[in-house]
Amino acid sequence: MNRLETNLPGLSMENPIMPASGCFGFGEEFAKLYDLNELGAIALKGTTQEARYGNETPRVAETSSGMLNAIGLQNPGVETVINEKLSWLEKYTVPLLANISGSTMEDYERTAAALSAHKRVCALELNISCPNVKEGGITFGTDPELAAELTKRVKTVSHVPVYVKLSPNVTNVTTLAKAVEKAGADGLSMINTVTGMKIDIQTGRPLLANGTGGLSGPAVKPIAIRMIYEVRQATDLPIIGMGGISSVEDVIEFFMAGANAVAVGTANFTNPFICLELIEGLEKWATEKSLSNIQDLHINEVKTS
Amino acid sequence: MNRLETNLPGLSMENPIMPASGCFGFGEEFAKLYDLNELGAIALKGTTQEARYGNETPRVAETSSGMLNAIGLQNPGVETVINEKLSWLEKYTVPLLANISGSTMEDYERTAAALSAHKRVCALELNISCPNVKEGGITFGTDPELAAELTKRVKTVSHVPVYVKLSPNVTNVTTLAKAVEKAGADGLSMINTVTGMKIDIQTGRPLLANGTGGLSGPAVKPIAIRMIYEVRQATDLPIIGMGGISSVEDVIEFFMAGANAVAVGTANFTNPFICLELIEGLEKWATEKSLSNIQDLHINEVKTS
Amino acid sequence: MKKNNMTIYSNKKIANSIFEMVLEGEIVYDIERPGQFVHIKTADESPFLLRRPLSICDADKKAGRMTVIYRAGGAGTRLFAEKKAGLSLDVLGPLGNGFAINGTEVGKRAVLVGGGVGVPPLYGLAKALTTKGINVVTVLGFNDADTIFYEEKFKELGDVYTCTVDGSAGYKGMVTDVMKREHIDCDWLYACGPKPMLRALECQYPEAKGSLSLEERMGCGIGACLACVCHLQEDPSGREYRKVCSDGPVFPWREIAL
Amino acid sequence: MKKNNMTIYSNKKIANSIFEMVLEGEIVYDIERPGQFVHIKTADESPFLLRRPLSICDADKKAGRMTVIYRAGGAGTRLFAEKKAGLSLDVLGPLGNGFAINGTEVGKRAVLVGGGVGVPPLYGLAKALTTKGINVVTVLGFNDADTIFYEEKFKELGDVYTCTVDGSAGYKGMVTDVMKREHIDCDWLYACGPKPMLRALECQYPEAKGSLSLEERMGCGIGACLACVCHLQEDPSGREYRKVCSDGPVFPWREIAL
Ligand SMILES: Cc1cc2nc3c(=O)[nH]c(=O)nc-3n(C[C@H](O)[C@H](O)[C@H](O)COP(=O)(O)OP(=O)(O)OC[C@H]3O[C@@H](n4cnc5c(N)ncnc54)[C@H](O)[C@@H]3O)c2cc1C
Ligand SMILES: Cc1cc2nc3c(=O)[nH]c(=O)nc-3n(C[C@H](O)[C@H](O)[C@H](O)COP(=O)(O)OP(=O)(O)OC[C@H]3O[C@@H](n4cnc5c(N)ncnc54)[C@H](O)[C@@H]3O)c2cc1C
Ligand SMILES: Cc1cc2nc3c(=O)[nH]c(=O)nc-3n(C[C@H](O)[C@H](O)[C@H](O)COP(=O)(O)O)c2cc1C
Ligand SMILES: Cc1cc2nc3c(=O)[nH]c(=O)nc-3n(C[C@H](O)[C@H](O)[C@H](O)COP(=O)(O)O)c2cc1C
Ligand code: FES
Ligand code: FES
Repeated sequence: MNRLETNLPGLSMENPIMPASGCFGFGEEFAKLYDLNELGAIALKGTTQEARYGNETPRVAETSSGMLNAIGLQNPGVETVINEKLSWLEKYTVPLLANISGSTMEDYERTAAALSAHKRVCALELNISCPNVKEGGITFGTDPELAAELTKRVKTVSHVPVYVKLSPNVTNVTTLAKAVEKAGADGLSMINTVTGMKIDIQTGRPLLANGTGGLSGPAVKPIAIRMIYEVRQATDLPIIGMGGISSVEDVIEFFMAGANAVAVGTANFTNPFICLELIEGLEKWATEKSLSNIQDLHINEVKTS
Repeated sequence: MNRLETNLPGLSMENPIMPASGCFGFGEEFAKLYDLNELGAIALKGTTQEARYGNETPRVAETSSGMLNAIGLQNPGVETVINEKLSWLEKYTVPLLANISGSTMEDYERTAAALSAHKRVCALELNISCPNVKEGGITFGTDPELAAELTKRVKTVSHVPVYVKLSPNVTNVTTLAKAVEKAGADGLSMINTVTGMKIDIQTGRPLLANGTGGLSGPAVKPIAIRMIYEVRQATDLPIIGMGGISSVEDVIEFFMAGANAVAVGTANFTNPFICLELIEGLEKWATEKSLSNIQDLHINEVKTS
Repeated sequence: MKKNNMTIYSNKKIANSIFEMVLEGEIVYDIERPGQFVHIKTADESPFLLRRPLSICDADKKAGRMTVIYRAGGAGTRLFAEKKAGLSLDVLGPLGNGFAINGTEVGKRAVLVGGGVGVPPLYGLAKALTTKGINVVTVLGFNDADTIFYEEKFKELGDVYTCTVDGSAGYKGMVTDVMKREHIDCDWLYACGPKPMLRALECQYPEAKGSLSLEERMGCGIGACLACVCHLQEDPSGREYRKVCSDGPVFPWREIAL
Repeated sequence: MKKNNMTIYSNKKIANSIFEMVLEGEIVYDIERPGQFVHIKTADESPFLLRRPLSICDADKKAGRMTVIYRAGGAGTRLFAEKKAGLSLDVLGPLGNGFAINGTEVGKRAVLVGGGVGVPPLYGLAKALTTKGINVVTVLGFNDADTIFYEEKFKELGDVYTCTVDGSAGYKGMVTDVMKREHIDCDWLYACGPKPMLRALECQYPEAKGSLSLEERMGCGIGACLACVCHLQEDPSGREYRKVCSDGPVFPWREIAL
């Protein structure tokens, strides 16, 4: 019996744990540390139509139980991702979730069409919420109509299921979730980073070259749990939950809030072996609790508070 | 020379440091620990027209570098606040900022009129952002038009300057800030708590009896700094900054982001003497830097990023 | 009430997950009654902001020491368990009102009922009562044999009935079962433990004099934040209420809605 | 590259705010070159999530020990300073590529220039070079007399020129000033320190062979997060770039846009 087996649209996973987009590159570095096939899936680094350098450095700053990042979507562009990164990944069987971003709807469409045609890509993750890109990106994630239109257009061109990654920087995340659900999204990823800032009191200027950055890590976990819980009351779409996960207890909390799988970002920096440790710990916990499958955690789900 | 002297509408303060609303009651408990006149000001516990019991317990939960609270605006009602709390406070000279809340605009108006007529109340702080009240409260804080109308109506009845306390749970805090500025607000307080949740994995249910709660403490500081910085680019209104302050460096960071005074909430629970320590530390720092007045930290303010 | 860096005189495991820590410092001299508590910071640079409330178990003003007993269950108390003698802890206290024993009369009997980590404050109380010449009977409830502590210490002060939920030591069952079976009736009843235990006691001894000690999640610990309120039996509307930290943690029977 | 709990063999203050820590553990055996670094977790339960990158200053494979030197400046390194011998630290490493010295020829001279906490990796490099028979001259720049460290250690390996910004010890001024004044020219030049220092050196010795070591704020430390990228001089567009953690921290002169 595989207590951790998890099947979501496009993603047939041995376990529900994957590294989060942007915190794991395209897997090459971590492949030196462990066998990538141990993972439930991999969310790949955000990819855009053209290559991007991203923001100047400093790109990261530490905050209490969190970090700010403003990488700015640096990536080699969809062509190179396909020719170099995905072909390298062909030697693995772990399901891949390709994270895509863009400045315009056309950007997204082209990148989605190209990536989803690759045989190793099992699903797309639409990053409509990256707060570090000046044009486009952020608007899609905060306006339900734009988000819905983008989802619809990407769904039309995509060969694989589409997960929409929601931004926490909104007044009402449920409205966004419902809008993209209606537009045909196959699942949701949440949450992306919370926009924040740190000022260097030596200089009086923002510490990140970009000014603002995205807050991640345990500091944002209560926000993620709240939003997933809220959205779970409003939709049955599968949810890949993330935001501050660093322990098995956190994974369980995300499931109880309504997540069907989880992604681990920042914790990979503190401990590059964290994903493996969580998989092992979760298996042990599920065995102790005689849980036949981890998805059974949802059976007791409270649908209204 | 008083390097820390700070004058804001209604508030002539010896220093720019005050305890935040809800974290200091009406001062009675802390008066046993130190002389309240040492403080720059006191933001009083949120007061409503009628007495309220608030939510059931548990009302607080700990999170990484933060805490959730769902007190639910427990308070004895404006009449008792005036007759008992404010008369007790008559023996002190420290400026008082009366924090008010309500379910309807009329509630706010009546509470504002009554409190602002008391000779010890120097300014009002309109809590339009408390996330723990089911009706009314939250809507005012997320809808610019409602926030503006509420501000206008309270301004009409108030005998003292009015600060509007902004919620971080919005897509665009600047829109809110500008709306209440146009409606006549004399200043802004920011930020209130960020809505969050913690699930007790033993029971599978939210740990707080209320379900969600408000996140405060160092975890939210990057969010507060970002929002204050954003709002500072858009308005010259005085800003009372708060959200995770627990060190002198934090106070300086808030000033550099654009705050003109600061409030300290959660840190009073970790260290009940924190406000005094910050005042002392800030004085020392200003002396070392030969800063003639703490407000000079704004001279180098970067108006666009 | 003071905020003090208290020195750890000793810190040792006395049962499964249960530790006894002896602390030295000025706060000891301010202790007025058994049943008061201290509010302890977990660590200097720590993601845990809130202090942990722990009952004062015993105080020795001559030596300037006090004892707390805690279960290293969560993240904060596990940090306490790691601390070695000689280190110091940031302690706020003494807080709360404690057990009032002035009503008790010499020669009468007081029954003290403790459940799990509700047992510690009863030890100081038992000492105070016996010093005053009151007969003390203690009923201690634990989960299992491995988590029993201080049984011997209480025996020095009077009769002790111990029970465990799983029957692995002493009587099997709840404290109220034992008390019924052994026909323990009480002029004065003092208790500290989980709410269901307190509720059962109040139900079984509707006339008892004495008091009970409550637990509630706390913010400030000094009465300012209203995290720890509880309802009164007489006023379910909630217009009147009590704060566990500053009005309690000890309350008369039948005052608080349990 | 391993993640290892290394034992602190010693940890002592060697100058104002500057500490030397010797660590024992398996990572030592994986060290390939001077100039590699380790990524150290600050504490177990801590609000500081990010590891701290510190250069390997010296390694003794026979004893299974390595030395790091750090400035206890911020919150994380101040925690390091408090750790006593015998405790352990969670270390990831060795990381990065380090200094390549295979091009250097016996009998030639190598000039090593270090600024502040850029000095540590040069010590291992100086040892490797002298072992190979290369003449080593070291130029050390510090803020003031109180922050000087390892001057004597470098003197055992060759000539040392020390300067301080405020003139409180050695030459007054910047390393490049001293080098100009003393007509130090170099076949091979190796440097580690603040970017302005590296920029000035590159400008003053436009033909130098050798390499420089860079600092950048890091996330993962292993090349996955792109926190630590830098531009190439040849491609200001940024289409090509380098990662300080995995492509560096050591780069040839004139490769990176400083
Ligand atoms: C007045 C009073 C006296 C107490 N005396 C004792 C005692 O003598 N010995 C003992 O072992 N325990 C005692 N407790 C319970 C003790 O405070 C908690 O077990 C402890 O705070 C849990 O902290 P943690 O780090 O283990 O758990 P965590 O889960 O990390 O705690 C997270 C937060 O929840 C709070 N919390 C969790 N459980 C409780 C609880 N049961 N009661 C109150 N707050 C809680 C913590 O204080 C902290 O703020 C007392 C509680 C109160 C209110
Ligand atoms: C490859 C490399 C080698 C280094 N070698 C040494 C060495 O041998 N000795 C030494 O004293 N210092 C060295 N540094 C600098 C050292 O990493 C920082 O001084 C240290 O991380 C600061 O941590 P903190 O806790 O003192 O400061 P904090 O301000 O608490 O740090 C907050 C965050 O910023 C990062 N940070 C702050 N300053 C720097 C910096 N200058 N460079 C990189 N990250 C920084 C921290 O790593 C942390 O993530 C090196 C840096 C790099 C990149
Ligand atoms: C350095 C860094 C880079 C990231 N890059 C991306 C990205 O390219 N695309 C994306 O959708 N999310 C990106 N994220 C967001 C994460 O995938 C994740 O949603 C967020 O960090 C919350 O999870 P965590 O707290 O576990 O890190 C990035 C996060 C970090 C810290
Ligand atoms: C227990 C508690 C109660 C609060 N009650 C109120 C309130 O009544 N009115 C209000 O405007 N803000 C209230 N707040 C919000 C604080 O005033 C402050 O805006 C917030 O906690 C952020 O600051 P901090 O991180 O320093 O705590 C409360 C916060 C806490 C923690
Ligand atoms: S804990 Fe703050 S009022 Fe009791
Ligand atoms: S620190 Fe992550 S790529 Fe260099």
